[in-house]
Amino acid sequence: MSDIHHPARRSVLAAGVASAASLGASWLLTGCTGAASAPVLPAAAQEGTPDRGGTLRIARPPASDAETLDPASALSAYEYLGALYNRLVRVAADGTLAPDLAESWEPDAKASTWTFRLRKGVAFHDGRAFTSADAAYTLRHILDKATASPQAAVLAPLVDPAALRTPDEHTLVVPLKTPNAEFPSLLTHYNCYVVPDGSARSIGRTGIGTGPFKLESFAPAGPGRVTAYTDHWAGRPVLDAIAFYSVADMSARSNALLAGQVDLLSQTNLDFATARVVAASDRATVARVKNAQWYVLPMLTTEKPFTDVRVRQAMKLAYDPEHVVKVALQGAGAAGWDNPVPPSDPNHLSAHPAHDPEKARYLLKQAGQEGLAVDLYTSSYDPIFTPMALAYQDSAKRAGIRIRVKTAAADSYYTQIWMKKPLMATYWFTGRPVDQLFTQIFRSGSSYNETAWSDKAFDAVLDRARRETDDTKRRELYGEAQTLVIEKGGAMTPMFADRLVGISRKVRGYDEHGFEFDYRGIGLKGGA
Amino acid sequence: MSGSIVSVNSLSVAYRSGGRDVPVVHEVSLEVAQGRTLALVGESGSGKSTVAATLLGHLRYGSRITGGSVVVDGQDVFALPARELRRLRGSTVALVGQNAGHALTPSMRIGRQIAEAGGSVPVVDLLEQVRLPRPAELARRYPHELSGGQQQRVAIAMAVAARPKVLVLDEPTTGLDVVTQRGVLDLIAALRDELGLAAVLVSHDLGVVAHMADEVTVLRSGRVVEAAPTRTLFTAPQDPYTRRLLASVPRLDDAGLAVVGETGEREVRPKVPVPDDSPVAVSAVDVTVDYGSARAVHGVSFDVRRGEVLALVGESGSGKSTLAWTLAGLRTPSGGTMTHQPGHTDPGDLARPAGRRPLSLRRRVQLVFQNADTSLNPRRSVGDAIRRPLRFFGTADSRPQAAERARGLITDVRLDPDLADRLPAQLSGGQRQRIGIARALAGEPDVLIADEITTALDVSVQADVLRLLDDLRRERQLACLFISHDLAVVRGIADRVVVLRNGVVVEEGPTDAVFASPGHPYTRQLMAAALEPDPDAHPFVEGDTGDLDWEDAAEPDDQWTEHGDGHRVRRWRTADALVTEGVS
Amino acid sequence: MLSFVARRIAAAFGTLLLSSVLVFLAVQALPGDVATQVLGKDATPDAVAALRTQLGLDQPAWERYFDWVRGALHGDFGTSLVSGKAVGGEVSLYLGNSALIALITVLFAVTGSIVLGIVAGLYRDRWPDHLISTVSLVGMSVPEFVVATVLVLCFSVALPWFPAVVLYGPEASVGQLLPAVWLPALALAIVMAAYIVRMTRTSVIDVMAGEYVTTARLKGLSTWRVVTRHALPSALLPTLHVIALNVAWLAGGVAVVENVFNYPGIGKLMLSSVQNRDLPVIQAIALVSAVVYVCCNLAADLAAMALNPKLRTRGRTR
Amino acid sequence: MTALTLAPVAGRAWRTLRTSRTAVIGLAIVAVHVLIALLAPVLTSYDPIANDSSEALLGPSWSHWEGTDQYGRDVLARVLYGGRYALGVSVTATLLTVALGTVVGCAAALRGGWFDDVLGRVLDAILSVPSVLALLVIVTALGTGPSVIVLAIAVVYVPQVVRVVRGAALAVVPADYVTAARARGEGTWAILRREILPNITDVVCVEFAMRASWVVLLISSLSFLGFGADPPTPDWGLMVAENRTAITVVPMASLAPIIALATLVVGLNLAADGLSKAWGVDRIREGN
Repeated sequence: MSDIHHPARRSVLAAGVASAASLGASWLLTGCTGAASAPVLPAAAQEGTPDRGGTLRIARPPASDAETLDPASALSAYEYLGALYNRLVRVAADGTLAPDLAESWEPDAKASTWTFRLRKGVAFHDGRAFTSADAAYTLRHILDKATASPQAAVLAPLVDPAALRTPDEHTLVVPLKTPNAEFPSLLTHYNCYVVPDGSARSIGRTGIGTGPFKLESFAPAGPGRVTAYTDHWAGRPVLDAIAFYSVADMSARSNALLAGQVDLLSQTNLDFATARVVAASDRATVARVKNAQWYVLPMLTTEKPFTDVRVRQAMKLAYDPEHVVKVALQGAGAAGWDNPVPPSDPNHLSAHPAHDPEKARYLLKQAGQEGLAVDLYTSSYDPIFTPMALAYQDSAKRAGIRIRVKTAAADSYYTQIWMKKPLMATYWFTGRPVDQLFTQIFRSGSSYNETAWSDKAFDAVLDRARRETDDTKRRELYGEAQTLVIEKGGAMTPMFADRLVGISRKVRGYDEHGFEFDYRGIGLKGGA
Repeated sequence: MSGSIVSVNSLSVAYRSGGRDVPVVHEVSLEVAQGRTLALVGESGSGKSTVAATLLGHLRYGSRITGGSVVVDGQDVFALPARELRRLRGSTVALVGQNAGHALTPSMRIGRQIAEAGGSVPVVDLLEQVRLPRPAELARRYPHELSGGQQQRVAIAMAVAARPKVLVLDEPTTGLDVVTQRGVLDLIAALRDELGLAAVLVSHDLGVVAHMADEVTVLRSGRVVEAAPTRTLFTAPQDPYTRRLLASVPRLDDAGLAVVGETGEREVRPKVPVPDDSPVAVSAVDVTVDYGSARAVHGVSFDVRRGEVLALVGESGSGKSTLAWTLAGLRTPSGGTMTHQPGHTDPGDLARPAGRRPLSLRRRVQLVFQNADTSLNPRRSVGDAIRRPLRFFGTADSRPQAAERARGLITDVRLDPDLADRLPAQLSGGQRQRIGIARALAGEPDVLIADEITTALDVSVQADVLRLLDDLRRERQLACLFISHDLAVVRGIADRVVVLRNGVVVEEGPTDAVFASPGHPYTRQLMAAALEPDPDAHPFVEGDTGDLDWEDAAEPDDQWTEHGDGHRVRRWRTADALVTEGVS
Repeated sequence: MLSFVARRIAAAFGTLLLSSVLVFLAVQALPGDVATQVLGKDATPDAVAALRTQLGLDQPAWERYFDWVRGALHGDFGTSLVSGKAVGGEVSLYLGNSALIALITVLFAVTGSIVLGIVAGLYRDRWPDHLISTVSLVGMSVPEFVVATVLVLCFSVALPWFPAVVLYGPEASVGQLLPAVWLPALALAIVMAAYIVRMTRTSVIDVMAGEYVTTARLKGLSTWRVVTRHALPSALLPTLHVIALNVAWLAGGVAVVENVFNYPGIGKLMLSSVQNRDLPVIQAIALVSAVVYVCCNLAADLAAMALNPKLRTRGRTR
Repeated sequence: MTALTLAPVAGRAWRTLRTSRTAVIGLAIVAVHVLIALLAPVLTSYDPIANDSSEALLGPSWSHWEGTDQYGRDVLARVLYGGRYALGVSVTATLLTVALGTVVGCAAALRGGWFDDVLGRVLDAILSVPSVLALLVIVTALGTGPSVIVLAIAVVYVPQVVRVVRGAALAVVPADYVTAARARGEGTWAILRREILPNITDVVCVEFAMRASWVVLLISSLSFLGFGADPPTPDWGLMVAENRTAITVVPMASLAPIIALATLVVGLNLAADGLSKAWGVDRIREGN
């Protein structure tokens, strides 16, 4: 079960810039799965083009019993959004921004005002034409306190809803409170799907958007169905319809796939055993979403002994991320080397200190923490937590660090353990723009700063990067920020994990990366 | 024997227990001729019921025939195919079981159950035939709505419904009150003659056997001891066992307890008179006991002196046991007084429940229970059962002393003190009852309440226990309240008798006086119904008083008709005449 | 007889009242502030305080209890903290779905197991008895999730006869649910039947050894008649209460099986509401289950009365 | 109770017990389970919670007799150690439940009156709440952990034990030896201990075996639902939950714990059956 019980959490985790399959990470994979006895995980889904028509059946974990189709809501039914709506900007497979309803966008010289040129000839499912008023309304809707959108926290410091300008039907001008060169990337978040002007009250039920499918039925935490919107601006989707079913229990979802009741399991990271079963089945197979989530062992920098930067460095140098990937993920991922920016991100900094238990030992001695013993909390919340903790425990032993792995209840894990215990295991979904990532999780005082790290130099680098309009220079600044996080920060990031997705062997054209799902292109072999 | 309708030849039955065969019936043979009644007599465990059931081809679960055959009406019962056996059961042999309350299916109406038994006689006629009132209405009732006697009559109606040739009667009247028993027996006899049935009567009661049977077969431990025509058997028993058995039966005309020798010679031990100066140990005045809204005991008064046996006699529901339990402190009387040693300087109030009596009083009034099987804790040794009150009442100061005293008490009740380490299950019924008495004696009481203590015992054991009780009260000057429904037993042991009916005393007086001239029609009815182990016995009380209609005529200030010497009779009158009956 | 029924009904109400107090107290004892739970950890203290007032959490416990009971009597169990819907409607929706399974389960399990129990009892210590007893022993020794999992593997994955999971929500129609009902019902029936079979067997053996059955046999009646007319009414008496308890158990004990099959029943609602600490829903489920329990027992008592004329004509409480 | 009186009772109990083959088989199965649980470290050299990714999802082989699970843990070791948790928690829980139930049940039977009536109502009320719900609520309230589960099971099952024991004690209470003790004026506790308890030990023993089998099942169900043992605790229910979807790939990973679980429960049930038959305990059960 992923994060269904903490809907608020997913919204934090989710964001725009993608993690696509990256050449850089693939050597890691081959290196790890090379072990002769390691179970063979299936490589990919079926290739080939789909046939037109057919109904795709998707099993999904319900976000909540109070699910809604309002994209801005914290309780939005995630799977429907990509099918029903479009954003202004989306993330391409290579991690760059790509046009969606906005055909182009440019900042002014200081990156303090952004102008979006909107696509013409786009119509909502109810026939109304899409205009700049709808785009402006969408932003105002997100920023409206009544919506309680999680993305409001990100956009509110930048955007004043009253200052939005629509000089013509196909232009949206967004003046920013402070300059931000990465602003469009913040609109790739899935809370930012465009809704019709004035639809705040009804959108949760009607689901009227500009997306490739239009809503036929929807029940919160229940079944629903969308049908092809033939007038979609990019052309009609391959499928005739998609049926969504909500199945909370992961085993039940797997069984439904195995029994041929559904074609795709969304938001379901199959465990390795189930993946093997699925791959062995003649009805289904396994597809991978590379580096779909990153795992963290956050050290609370306000709690002893992690208040001492030398201890933090020692903790990082003490373990071998490659070992953790191998043990906890069976090679289905990439080593993180304590850098939360995914290897697929254009801003990714590949340099990192080498695994050095001796140096770790030396640093601990310096800090007066020789033979350090700490509790590491895990839970059954995610199946990887405990293996990761045990692997870390094993690896850190060589630096003389004794880790006691403690299991906490899954239910209250994110209320009682996260940001409360000095050392624990957690994860985030990849796919956030680098600026949002650093601002939310690492900047001083942010409410999701899970290590409570506060570093003035880091905050300053971040501010400079935002204002920097030169792409190369900005990339350098973000690299600098990464170095600071790696060397001084409190978060250990052992690895990025692939997501193993169970899909039917009939499915063709499955393409998912980060929070981008190609609903238009997916189809079935012999579908209609 | 030609003409036999039932013929059992060298029948042996065994049941499997713990992986081996335990014989219960051993080479038993018997014949019953058309229209005759054979009685199977024996004490518990003699196999008499097992033999009787084989006539219907029935064996208890786990039992099997190990030899011999049973032939009824020319058919070898155990060789019959199932269908034939069923036909035999319905139409040739029928059974009247011991306890009609258990033998009738609780969920079916009476009429249905009788109709089901087959035969062409209408249910109502059958019910009329067994002398049940309002048969049509009765047929619609359920078994639990009937009294014990009525249930047994229904069972009989069911048995004769298909007009069988043989009737098997397994203790048909055990558990019934004496008057009811007499009625049921008379009914059976009448039906038997009327329908020309052969009957096999199983009974432990020699009085019933003498009254009913033409021939008797005595069984002991599964073997035939003696078989003879009834008169021959009762007048000239051959086997010493039969003789002892017969001699052990108390008679209504015994003036004391019978002492039975090894070979069955009988000697009646005269009662020792209670000294006139013997102090009153317990005095009950106007005692009333209620169960909720029902009144069980209604204004009963009596005295018991040290060394005296006072018998409370009555049928079930007469309140005699309630009175005993109240005296023992297990019930609280709702009215009247009960005093221990009323003349003493420190009289004890027995109206309080046991928990609120002082220890010394509790110790001195002790109860012996009716059923020795349940009065001893099956999970504790009998020695322990006696040691506990010794320690509890402080009559023994230390453990070793308690153990020593317990062995002494066991000796006192004529048992081997080595039995102290046994569990109750390892003792016989008689031994258990003696232990029960020993336990009561542990408190060194001066009042002993004996509640039907011999009812569950076989007749020979009963005689021994009665003699023990008699000895003890002499040795220990016990005031003894003896509760019994059996007039013959009372006659032998009691010094004085109180006859209870529906919680009211109807007659009381010295035993000899009451038995010599019973004044109340109820007393006479009881005596008339009692069956003596003698086929030629005349009814103990002459006349047809048993059926006399009478009603109570006691006034609050004029309850009694005095007959002198403490013998008094509650006032009554015949129902049709307003004449107050005096001395008979 | 009428007074007996009246007394039983009164006792049932007493039990219900007590249950409601217990349920209320137990649920109040759940740790964690409800308001914080609902609003998440980012909630401002003002918002929490406002919600507390709205939920009535600032009132004393007994007042909330009476409000709750008053509401419950009118069918108003409050609103779900998670979905914001009326609890009464939601619970009855899920309960209805469970009732569908329960109905089928009870039909099969009860009739089948009574027949098997009777057969085992009549053929005591012979092969049919050994077979039935062994199978029922295994049936009660294997947890229901194992039975359910094996059934899915056999009849959904290997042989695609039945759906492995229910893909519909609580609003599904009977027609939609019907194909998916059989496997869960079978899993439950197997577990449930084991107990009833054994109880029936024991009780049949007891009754068949009873004097009145012997008497009936010795009347020359056929075995069929002896069993059906004389033995069964009494033999079913103790079984009735076992059946009643099992039916009551279905109301709450189906959580595991419904979880495996993703069946939108009361057990699943129970699991998710406990996980979400949706107190009004938990309370309502507990109360509804208590009602089912009490009703089942009452039904068993009344059925016992029908079978046992002693109870019908005299009327005793225990 | 003195040794003198205990000896014949125990001896008799043992002798009757030996006559029941069912009971002997059942107790033997349970004994084997206990032995295995105690000797687990001797029987296997594998650590039941040690991951070894290079050995994941293996079929049975010489080095792993029952193969490994998806984390490369030895299934046999987990099954063997799993008995410790299953037996440890269920025996503790059952002991507590039966002890409490026996005391309360006896007291209710002996005291009778309003105490019995009120108690009966309260127990009925507790029973009316589904046990799974009660368990879930308690576990959610107090957190997972063996002691909480023990407590939760006691809450759920004590009422049922009370009923059974009360019924058994009610059969003893009217017995004349209890009346005799009352007539002597003995205290409630003394009567309970000396007169009643020795006579319902058989019922209590049978109840213990019976209840233990249910507790084992209940605990495994709880683990299965994710409210019981925390991973990576080697618990049978948890093992089935973790491995059931993979049953076609590594059947032993889920079959082995199922077999272990089922044999333990069968053993307990046989023991209960045999004991009740041998000791003549009338098994009127309350269902579950």
